[in-house]
Amino acid sequence: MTQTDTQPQEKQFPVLEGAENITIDNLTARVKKLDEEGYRLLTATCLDRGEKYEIYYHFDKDLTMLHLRLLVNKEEEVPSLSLIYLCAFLIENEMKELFGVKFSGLFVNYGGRLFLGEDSDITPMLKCVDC
Amino acid sequence: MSTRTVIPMGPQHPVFPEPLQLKLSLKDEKIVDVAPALGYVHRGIEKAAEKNDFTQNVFLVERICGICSFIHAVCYCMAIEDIMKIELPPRANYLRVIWGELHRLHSHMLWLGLLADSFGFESLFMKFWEIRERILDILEKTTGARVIISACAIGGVRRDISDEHLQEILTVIDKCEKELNGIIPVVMSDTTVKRRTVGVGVIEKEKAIHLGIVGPVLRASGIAQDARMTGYGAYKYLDFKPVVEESGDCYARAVVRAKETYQSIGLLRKAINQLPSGDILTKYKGNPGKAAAVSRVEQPRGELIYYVEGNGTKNLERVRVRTPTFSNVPALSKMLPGMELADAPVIVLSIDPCISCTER
Amino acid sequence: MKSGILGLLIVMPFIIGILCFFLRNDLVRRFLVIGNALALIGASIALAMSGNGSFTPPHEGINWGQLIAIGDFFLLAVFIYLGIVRKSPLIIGLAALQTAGLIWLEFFAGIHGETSPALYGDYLSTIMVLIISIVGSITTLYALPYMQEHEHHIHIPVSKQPRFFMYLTLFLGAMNGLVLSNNMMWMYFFWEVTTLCCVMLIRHNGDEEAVNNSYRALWMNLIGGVAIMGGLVLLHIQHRPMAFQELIAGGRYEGFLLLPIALLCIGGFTKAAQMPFQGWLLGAMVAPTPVSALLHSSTMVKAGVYLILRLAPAFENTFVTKMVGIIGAFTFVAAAMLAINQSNAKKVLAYSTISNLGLIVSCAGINTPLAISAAILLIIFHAISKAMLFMAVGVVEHNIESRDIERMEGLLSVMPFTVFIMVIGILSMILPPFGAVISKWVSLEATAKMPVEMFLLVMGSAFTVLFWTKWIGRLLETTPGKPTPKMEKLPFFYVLSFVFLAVTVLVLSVMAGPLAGKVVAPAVMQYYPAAGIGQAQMNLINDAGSFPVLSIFTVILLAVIIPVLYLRMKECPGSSVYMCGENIASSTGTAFRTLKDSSSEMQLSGYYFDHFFSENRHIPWMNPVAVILIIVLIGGLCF
Amino acid sequence: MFLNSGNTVLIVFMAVFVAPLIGGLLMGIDRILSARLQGRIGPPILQPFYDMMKLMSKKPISGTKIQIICVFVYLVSMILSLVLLMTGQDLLVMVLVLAMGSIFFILGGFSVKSPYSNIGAQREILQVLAYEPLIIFYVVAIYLKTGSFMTFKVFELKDPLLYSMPLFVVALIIIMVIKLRKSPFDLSTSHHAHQELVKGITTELSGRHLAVIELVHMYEMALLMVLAMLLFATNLWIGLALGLFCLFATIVIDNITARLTWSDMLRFAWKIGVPITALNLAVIYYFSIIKK
Amino acid sequence: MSSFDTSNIKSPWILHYDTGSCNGCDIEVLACLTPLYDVERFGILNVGNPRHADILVITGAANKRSARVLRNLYEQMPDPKMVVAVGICAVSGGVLHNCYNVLGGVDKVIPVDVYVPGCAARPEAIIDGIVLALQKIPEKRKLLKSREAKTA
Amino acid sequence: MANFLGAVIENLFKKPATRPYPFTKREPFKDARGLIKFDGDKCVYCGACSKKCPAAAIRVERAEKALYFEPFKCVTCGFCVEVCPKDAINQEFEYRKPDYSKSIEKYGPSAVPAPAKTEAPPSQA
Repeated sequence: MTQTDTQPQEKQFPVLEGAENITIDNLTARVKKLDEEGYRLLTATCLDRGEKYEIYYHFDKDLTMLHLRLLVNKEEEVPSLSLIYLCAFLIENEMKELFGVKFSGLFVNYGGRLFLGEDSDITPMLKCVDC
Repeated sequence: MSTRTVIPMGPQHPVFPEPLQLKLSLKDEKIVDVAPALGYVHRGIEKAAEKNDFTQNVFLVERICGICSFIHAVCYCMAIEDIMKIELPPRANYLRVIWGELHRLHSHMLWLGLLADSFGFESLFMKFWEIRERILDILEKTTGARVIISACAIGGVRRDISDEHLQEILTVIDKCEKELNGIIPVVMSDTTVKRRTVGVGVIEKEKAIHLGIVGPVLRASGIAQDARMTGYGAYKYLDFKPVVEESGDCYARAVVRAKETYQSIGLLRKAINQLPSGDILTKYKGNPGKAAAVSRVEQPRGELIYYVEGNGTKNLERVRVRTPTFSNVPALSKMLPGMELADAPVIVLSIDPCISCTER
Repeated sequence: MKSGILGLLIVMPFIIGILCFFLRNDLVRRFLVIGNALALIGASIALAMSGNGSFTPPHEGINWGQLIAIGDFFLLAVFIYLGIVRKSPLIIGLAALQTAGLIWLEFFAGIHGETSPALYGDYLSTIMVLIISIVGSITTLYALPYMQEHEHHIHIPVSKQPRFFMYLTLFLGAMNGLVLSNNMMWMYFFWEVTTLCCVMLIRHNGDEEAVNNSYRALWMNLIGGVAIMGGLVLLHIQHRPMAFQELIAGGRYEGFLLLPIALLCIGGFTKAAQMPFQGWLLGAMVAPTPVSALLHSSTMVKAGVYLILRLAPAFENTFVTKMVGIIGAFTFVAAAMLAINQSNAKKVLAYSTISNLGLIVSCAGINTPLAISAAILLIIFHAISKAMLFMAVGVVEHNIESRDIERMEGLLSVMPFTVFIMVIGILSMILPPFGAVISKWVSLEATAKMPVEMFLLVMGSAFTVLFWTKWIGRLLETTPGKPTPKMEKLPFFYVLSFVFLAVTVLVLSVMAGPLAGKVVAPAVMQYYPAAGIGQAQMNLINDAGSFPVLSIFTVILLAVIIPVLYLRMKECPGSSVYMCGENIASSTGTAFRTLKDSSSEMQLSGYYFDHFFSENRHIPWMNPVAVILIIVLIGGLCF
Repeated sequence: MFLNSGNTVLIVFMAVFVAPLIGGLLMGIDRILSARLQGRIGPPILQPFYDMMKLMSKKPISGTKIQIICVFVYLVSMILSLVLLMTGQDLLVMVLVLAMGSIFFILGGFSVKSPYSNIGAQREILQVLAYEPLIIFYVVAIYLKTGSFMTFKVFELKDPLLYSMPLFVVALIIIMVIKLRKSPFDLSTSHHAHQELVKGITTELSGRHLAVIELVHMYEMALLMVLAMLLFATNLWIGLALGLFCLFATIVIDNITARLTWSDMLRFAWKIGVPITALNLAVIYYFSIIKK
Repeated sequence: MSSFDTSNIKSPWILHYDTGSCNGCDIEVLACLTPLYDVERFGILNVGNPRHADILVITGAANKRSARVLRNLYEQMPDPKMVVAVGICAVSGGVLHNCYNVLGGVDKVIPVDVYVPGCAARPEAIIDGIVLALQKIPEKRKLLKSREAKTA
Repeated sequence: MANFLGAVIENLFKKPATRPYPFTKREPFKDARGLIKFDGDKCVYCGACSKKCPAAAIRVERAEKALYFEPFKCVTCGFCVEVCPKDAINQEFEYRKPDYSKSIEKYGPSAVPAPAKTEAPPSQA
């Protein structure tokens, strides 16, 4: 479509301003800390970055937002936050269903059938290569 | 053999205007277990928003939810404006607040009516909806449509409100206030209504954050959280405080919303009085660049969050919508068990469920 | 002639029972039981035809009084033995107390059962004999195939049937003796025989629960025995006749003189399982079903209400009658309330029996001619309906291996005939124009001037409707679109007893007018100035109202037949039920789709109102209240 | 007896054919009045008849055969109790026949394995439980005044019953609220969209089978009117006005209350309804029995 | 027209189901019941139960899950039954035409009798639509009868 | 309870709030966003409207000089009116009436009388 298509993938994507980078290993610890500090989990946003998923976790405390940015390979399992914040189970189930992100320790597992029926295509939100 | 009753409630059920299924396990009529099933309204709007031209998306995101359509559009436009660094004319900010508050007003009245309907108080439902029609009329007069007003555009608003119409808004909200004065006390103090709402579906303050609830539900649990306090649009110029209740039950939620209708009326008066003159739309050129923005606004149901990422083309890389009901649904599984079957409609409606928002 | 009939009714069952025990052959036993049943039915009808009158057995060298006394001592010895085996001082004590009373009466007071006539068959006794002999015999017939199946189900190596049928037939003989006795010492003897039979039958299965429950039944009934013995001793001390007819004819008594009668009534309460003595009857359901059918319908509990009803003319318009009325009404409400929380079919039936007996006792306590008529009608209809219900539950239990009402969900499509019988049985308990409701109507009209009893009766009736309706609801539940079920195969005696009882209850209900006018009214008029009840054409009438039995029957019959014919002509298309749009076509027809697109089976269950009606919540106050009521009954007479 | 008197045929004819027409009209008025109380215009007065005709013409999708039989028995016992009442028969028998109808209706609800029908049936039993004592007390009060359970005796009284049983007007209103399934006690089924149980006990009925239920409602309405009229039997027009007043009160209550739960209904009926009637009953009892 | 036809026209009971709309049309359908529009004037009741309903009012663009529900509901309605698609989503999918989980129009699932356009459809338009549907009822009844006569 | 008693009794004696809709029709509000009309003569068939229509209800055949409009896809947002360079699109105040079938309108230069209902299937844009 545009000339950027030819450039290497990694550098192409913008990063949300002020986002704090995080890895799978320290995700749970960081979120636990945020929970202790009284942050609310707003939501998580998943983006399809070709080889990887980019997941933003959005937190809020006293109207100030805090974003955690997690880059993870598509095969890797992401630890679920649903044991820290119960509400995360719905967000994670949605990501699992629409993007195919794998989660470990999901509190309630809809098995990829939260929104979509059994006869629907799976992971419809992934960027499709052909179109 | 268990002496349990396992039944579906929904997707088609007269009390739910929208399809949602609760698989209820009952003992006698006491709910022992509940499993919400979604997916009857999932359309895939987030994906469609990637396929569309970013200007078309204004009309698409409005149709995520028909009750707070304008506020969806505002939130989306705010994100795009953030990416494209568009400064809004002051009048546009005020107009957004006016329409936004009109939406909140009609949405809250709609909800109060539906709540009344959920415990079978038909005439109260009728009364709220009768008053609500006045707001819809004024919306239609000012924007050309009753429900999905399509008044927001990137860089401002599409239509101006004439002084004549501003005066009419003032008279209409005066009239509404007067009529509400007659029936809000019914919600707040009627014996039968209180019998059905007090102590029903309680969420304590301590649990509230982990259940992720937002909006009036959160405020009813004693946490003063209102995204309007971030001061987007013209809210920074309108001095107000979030409405908070402590008891965290259906009654508190009703009271929060009832008080918020008055708050909206007050905000509308202030906004109309302070309304500056001038342009309503900032012209912009080009497409959103490679940047991401998060915007959040307060819907009638709670805070709405958009994550928008552009990629330099007229299409967007990603539009992520986090709607308030999506955050409130998990709390249902904690509110319902232990309650009566008769309370189920009241509790479900007390979060003001907008399934079309939730599933997009 | 008369002695022959009475011999058949009282002595023959004893002989056949003993034969059953010793001739351990299935075919012989079968022959004996059938013969016994036929003879009993024939004899009872003959008795009814011969009219009422007194009878003293010929001496012919036998001193019947001594024989009875020996029997008494033997029975008490057995009870003491059982108490020693159980190491229960309570049982030993109660039995010893009675022994002491008996010794005093026999050896020191010097009565030797010379009261004459020893037997007296009035209308009330005849009605009781008819019920015992007919319904009881039908139950023994039902027991024939039932016990075969039962032993097959519980896998026991050596058949205990000989013992079982011995007690079963003994029971009938004893009951006949009990209701025909005029001599109270004789009555006491038969009373204790029924206690023994009952205890032995309850422990028939021999497991721990059965044995425990049998001991509970024993000590509770021994309390009744003590009360009766106390009453007899007191009567003797007060120099009053120890014969029913003379006691009743003796005119009104006041204060302390009423005490023996009150004690006899308390004896009646224990047998009739009135609160707080309901425990033994609830425990009795561990016994094989024919035992329950027998205990609850025609024997045992009916002995209790019979005794009270027999004495009713003697305490008319006294303090005793007020208290008996209230105790009965209290039991009626309390038991009906407790039945709501039960899902065990036999327990529901047991509570319903207690409740109905309460109503009968209450009617006896109201003690107007109309109320007594209601009580007699209730005894008749309750016996038939209850026998039917227990038998049906027994058959169902063998088929689905459970007595849980929840497990009977949709049973109509599996066992249509049995369920049909069960539904008739239940409907006959709660719906006009069936007899039980006619009796309830009579009792309501009788209580209209007694506010407390009336209030309790109305409440109790409402609860009764609740638990019965819930039960039929579970039975009838069907999935639309299923083919009409075929009748199940049942042994001949099952079908015979079902059909016989169902037809009887229907016919008697239709004939309620004549039944009341020709059978019940004379029984009442014997001791009261008026019958209180009568008949006009086929209708039942009393001073306050009339029950157009036949017209209601006709209309309701048409209301059932017409749609049945209409449905036969027009096959209705079956379809799935409404399940909020998520119904799926499955083999059960009642599955719905739910989260993850999986299918989930819909489950329905009855309501049990744990919060409102549970035993745990109510027994703790009900029993003390009942005890207090009884204490008030005694205390009010002493002071 | 009373049955043999000359105008019995006429009365039976009235009970069977005219009563539903009056009941239907009253239902129409009920709906218009409800609409007006809500600030709406409401349907035409003949709407209940249109509804019934339409249902008659529709092809039923039946639940189960037993349910259909039960529905017919419900209809017949309702007519029968009305006939019994209007021909001056025993009131207690009338109440029992009425209860029989309700029980069959409930059994119909139970007989189909459908969630809402079943729960509706469970609740209907509780409704019967709530109003049955009140009706029986009503009947007993009449008995205490007239000395007979026969209805026609009421017409032989010199003073209308209302003077001695004023509190029973309250009882009648409670009975009407529950029987006509009005808020706050429209628990088992409701004519308007029902928020908990869809259509409760009638969920699985359709077409002409549902029309039968509508017909029963018409008879029911007439029956309740006649029951109310007994309170003022000396002048039936005033009696009718009394009945209409009760109906009006019922409709107003319907429109100013939220639906309560079944436990609230039982509590209300037994803790308020029963004591009120019991009080009135006690007064009558004192004057008619003890004083004499 | 027979009196049955008349009664059919005078007493349409509606069942509303949302197959995935944005709520806009749902609330307008509800608004029809409220005092300002008061469709009970025409005998219209919102019954909420397919077995009692005559007219199925559908809003929303139908996704795969709700299509299944819709079919079930349609089957459970007794004949003669009418279907009114309210709002552009229910008519053709409208703005949701390129969403992956949208079938685009209710007529892809069940036969639709009347299409009511509008986004959101106005209460007036919904009333018009129901009136249009009612006009078709005598015809439907006739068709039904002839079909029954054929099968008999 | 008393709170609402007044309100309902007041309603009873007040004129009902109901608008007698089909019998008397309200004038549509000025600037109400109703149905869309095209002017086949003013139109230059540039396709701007077609590109911007969020519901894909407009198809412009440039070569053919024809504009196919599917009113039963139109969400009456009025975006086409805004983007039309020639003011050839007009939004009326009246709402579109319901119909038994979904019609398609074809517009072209006035040689073809417009609007004409055609049954031509729209291409899947």
